[in-house]
Amino acid sequence: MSSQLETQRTAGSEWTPAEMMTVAAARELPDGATCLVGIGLPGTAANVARRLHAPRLVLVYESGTIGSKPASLPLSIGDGILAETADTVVGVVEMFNYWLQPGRIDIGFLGAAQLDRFANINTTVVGRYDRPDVRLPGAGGAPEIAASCREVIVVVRHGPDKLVESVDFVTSVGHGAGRGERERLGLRGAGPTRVITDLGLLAPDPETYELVLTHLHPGVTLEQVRAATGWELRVAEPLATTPPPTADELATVRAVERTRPGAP
Amino acid sequence: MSSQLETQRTAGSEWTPAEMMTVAAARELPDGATCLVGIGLPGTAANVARRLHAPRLVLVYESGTIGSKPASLPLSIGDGILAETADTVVGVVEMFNYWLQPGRIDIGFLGAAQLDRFANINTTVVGRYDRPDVRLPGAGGAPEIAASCREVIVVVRHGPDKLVESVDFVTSVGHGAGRGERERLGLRGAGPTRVITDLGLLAPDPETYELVLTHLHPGVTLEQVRAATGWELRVAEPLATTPPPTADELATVRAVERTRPGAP
Amino acid sequence: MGLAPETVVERPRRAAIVPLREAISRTVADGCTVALEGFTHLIPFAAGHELLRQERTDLTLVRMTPDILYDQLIGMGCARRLVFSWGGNPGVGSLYRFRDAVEHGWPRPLELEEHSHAGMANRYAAGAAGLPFAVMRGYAGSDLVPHTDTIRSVTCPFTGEVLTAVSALRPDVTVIHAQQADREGNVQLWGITGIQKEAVLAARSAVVTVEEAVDALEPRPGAVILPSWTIDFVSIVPGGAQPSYAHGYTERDNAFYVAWAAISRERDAFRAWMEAHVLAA
Amino acid sequence: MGLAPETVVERPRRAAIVPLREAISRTVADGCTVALEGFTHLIPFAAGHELLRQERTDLTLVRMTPDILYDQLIGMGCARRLVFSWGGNPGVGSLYRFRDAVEHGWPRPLELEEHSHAGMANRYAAGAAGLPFAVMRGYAGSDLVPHTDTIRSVTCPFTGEVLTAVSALRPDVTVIHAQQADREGNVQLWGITGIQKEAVLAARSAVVTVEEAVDALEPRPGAVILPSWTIDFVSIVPGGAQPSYAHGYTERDNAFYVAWAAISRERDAFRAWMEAHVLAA
Repeated sequence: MSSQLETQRTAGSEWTPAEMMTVAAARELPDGATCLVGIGLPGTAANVARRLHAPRLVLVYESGTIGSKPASLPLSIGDGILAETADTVVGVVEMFNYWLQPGRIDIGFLGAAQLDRFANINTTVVGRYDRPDVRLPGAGGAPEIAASCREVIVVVRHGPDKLVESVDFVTSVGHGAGRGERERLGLRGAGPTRVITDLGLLAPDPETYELVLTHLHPGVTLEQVRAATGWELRVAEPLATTPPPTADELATVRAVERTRPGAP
Repeated sequence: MSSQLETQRTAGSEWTPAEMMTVAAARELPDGATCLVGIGLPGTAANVARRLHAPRLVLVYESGTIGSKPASLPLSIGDGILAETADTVVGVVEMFNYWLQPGRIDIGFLGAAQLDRFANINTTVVGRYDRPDVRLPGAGGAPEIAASCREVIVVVRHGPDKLVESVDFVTSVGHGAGRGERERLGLRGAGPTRVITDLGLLAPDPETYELVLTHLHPGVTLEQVRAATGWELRVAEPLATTPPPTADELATVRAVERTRPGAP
Repeated sequence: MGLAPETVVERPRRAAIVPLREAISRTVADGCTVALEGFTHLIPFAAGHELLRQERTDLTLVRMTPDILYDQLIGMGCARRLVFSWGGNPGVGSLYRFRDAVEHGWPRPLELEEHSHAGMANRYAAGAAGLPFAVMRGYAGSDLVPHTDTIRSVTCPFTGEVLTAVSALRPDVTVIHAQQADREGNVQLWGITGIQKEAVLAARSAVVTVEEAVDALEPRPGAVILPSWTIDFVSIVPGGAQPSYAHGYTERDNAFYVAWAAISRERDAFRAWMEAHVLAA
Repeated sequence: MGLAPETVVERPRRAAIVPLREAISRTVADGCTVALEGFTHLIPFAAGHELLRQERTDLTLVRMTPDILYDQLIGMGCARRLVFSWGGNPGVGSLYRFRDAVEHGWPRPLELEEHSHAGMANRYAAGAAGLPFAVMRGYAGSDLVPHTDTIRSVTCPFTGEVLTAVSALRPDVTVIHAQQADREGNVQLWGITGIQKEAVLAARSAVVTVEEAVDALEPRPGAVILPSWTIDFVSIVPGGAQPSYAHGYTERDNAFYVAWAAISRERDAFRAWMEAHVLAA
């Protein structure tokens, strides 16, 4: 669905939905914040933000690098460039116990294979755990990143197989079954405050904590979003439109993408 | 008592009781062993051993230095020379948790303000804890050194105020109330296997774990030792005599002592 | 009196510097619990390939981030069980041999003991510290808890707060790759140092392959030093981390990580590639 | 929703570089719990003396190894309570002002909360990790246990083994001395790094005095780096650790440590010396 949209949007447009998603994600990262950067899309957006409005964004990777300033995109979160450009590199025990666990990190920036209406994240299995249809990589650092960071931002491509009514496996808790569940579980960070897709932006309803569509990206219709969402999506009133990428934002996204290993 | 003896022994003798004690202590440290070196006398003996029969003795200090090879005696266990000459320096959390606690260290080498007949160590108070006659420095690393090293060697000057029937305060457990107490307490190292004084050597009885006099230093009489011991001292049969210091041992002790800060 | 062998680490006075074949044959037996650790950096590929050539089987493989090396070991049927927290091809996607074993039991079923990174890190730390468990904040609300019996809870005796407990990891053998060893067998590694120190200190025996033997270790910023007396065997294996990398010595072969998807997707093609490139080597 | 201020560390985006007087006056109030840490090396003497000049009182002083600096603070009556594990003059002997306070209540009674080094280290580590307690093997059979209510026991939920628990330390303010800070307030210290990282990360606010401000931190072997965002105030105080030392900058004044016994043995002589050498400074 995304790829079909890709073609459709790219035709006669000066940016792709993927680029819009990256720009929208980068905008969420304030200068000077500490950000624990998950695997994949978040890494691209974080490095775009650092080159735009957030030169002092502190990038923290679960591999142990603190304050990395990579000139090119790493393929993995353990590439040498992350250590070479870091303020300091610590072991993973220290990273999780001294840096993540006490709530020192402002923003946990995560991807998801499945995300449900209460922003719970599945990166473990599609299907049953003991007889999976698709075995995914698993938890990594995500459960504790989602628990301990002051807030969490999720970046995920829109699709009915990705934004689902309820996830097959709760790897990392977003808002559980809704209001009050994070306190009940003793989770100290605020949890997911923003979900960024290639079609728009979602945020938890302040009362119910169900994800609500707050923004459509330029040129995207509400019907497209509903068709790409696995639950009866609620929509904010008024529904805003994401400001389109500026020339500077677009140039930066493309410059950063060109540094990805294996990029054309 | 020690000082009186000092004069007495020094008169017409080629070594002092303190030198004999240091030599006897150094002899207990096998080459290649790992040794956690406590404050004071143990440091001198360990550095003498390293210059004599144990060039590969691994000196570990609770300040975090592992494999220190100081050319001169440090005043404290945190002197710079211990870090400069170490194989590695670790933080104190790592030192106690990863290096001492799991039982990696062969020998814990400790001093004592009071030592009782079951080799329990007091470095906390003389008198009552809440109204002490003399407030001593306290535990430092000793309780866990005594608990976790594979064995413990104690170096203490002989005197009825130091080798006492029972200590005023058990800072670090030796053999508790005797046989079986270390297992009962879950202490995994063997505990004190040797006590070295300026008059002789003591070791726990294999049955009762009460300290027994096994050696007299050359020229020392059993009466001197009994007079300097605060309990009805049992004596091994036969009672051996410590081999006198060799010229090499004596020269090394004096050379090392001359490197002590503030030495004449 | 004396030591409790279960809980106290026994190590030789000093590491022996031996060929890799000997280091592996003297430490890893069929059925062992083996951790070949490294967090993207310094993955001990050469040592893992030696395990394959020695046809070790029924292994319990432990690793926070099982990647291509573990995909190869699993695909060749060496592993009975995997203890892990993230099993993927970093930045690329699936590990198809790992998926095939879990989804279809090919070439044999693979038991999983699954944690988060924070949990695995704390399990190694408890093992290194000689403790039976570690306390952490983690897993609350995660479906990992009902599927993993090494995750329980513990109550703070001061505040009454309920926290998470994870059991200690004590591999029979930990294998790592490092940049340097000196003639005494002291080892230095730097760059992303990951969980290697804890993995070595938690293990009953330890093997380290290194890029280079040097007369004396010159301390590097951010380095981890493992004294010779914490290691059983050191083997000099230049390039022993490829296609992973050794910071300051080799580059990560990102193109191979990308290419691995195509190599490993089909069972027969995978086996043929392994025969040609690993077993024949 | 939101953060539990008791348990989550709040820090500014970046350290402010200010004069020492301001750093102390803005962080330490009467009655605070203050840790001036350092394990023989990098003792923050200058910052401690600033506390004296600002006449802070009723402090709870925390330190693994209270030495001459704490002898001075105790002898001048600044401290209500001492949380510690070894209170002596390293390699020399007694701290006479500490002894006078404990033995005779002069100039005021001093409450003691007494631990072993291993216990204090684990208490700081728990504080740095945002946990209410730490698990360890320690204190078994020691008379410290009945006298210290921050030592309890905890049972392993996997093995049933009973271990020791110590409560977390969370100082209101931690003060340390380091070798270098850059213009952004990032700090580097090396040599014997002791408990300083944990003490800073466990504290509600942190002050660091440094020997030197540099344009950029050049990483040193064995160094601890504290990012600016973990620190509240940095003050440039060359020689701020004397008579202790800053590895690579100053030497430990061992002669002064030896001389301190005579200076501090008598109350009046001690007070006169402090007036002349510290308060008048």
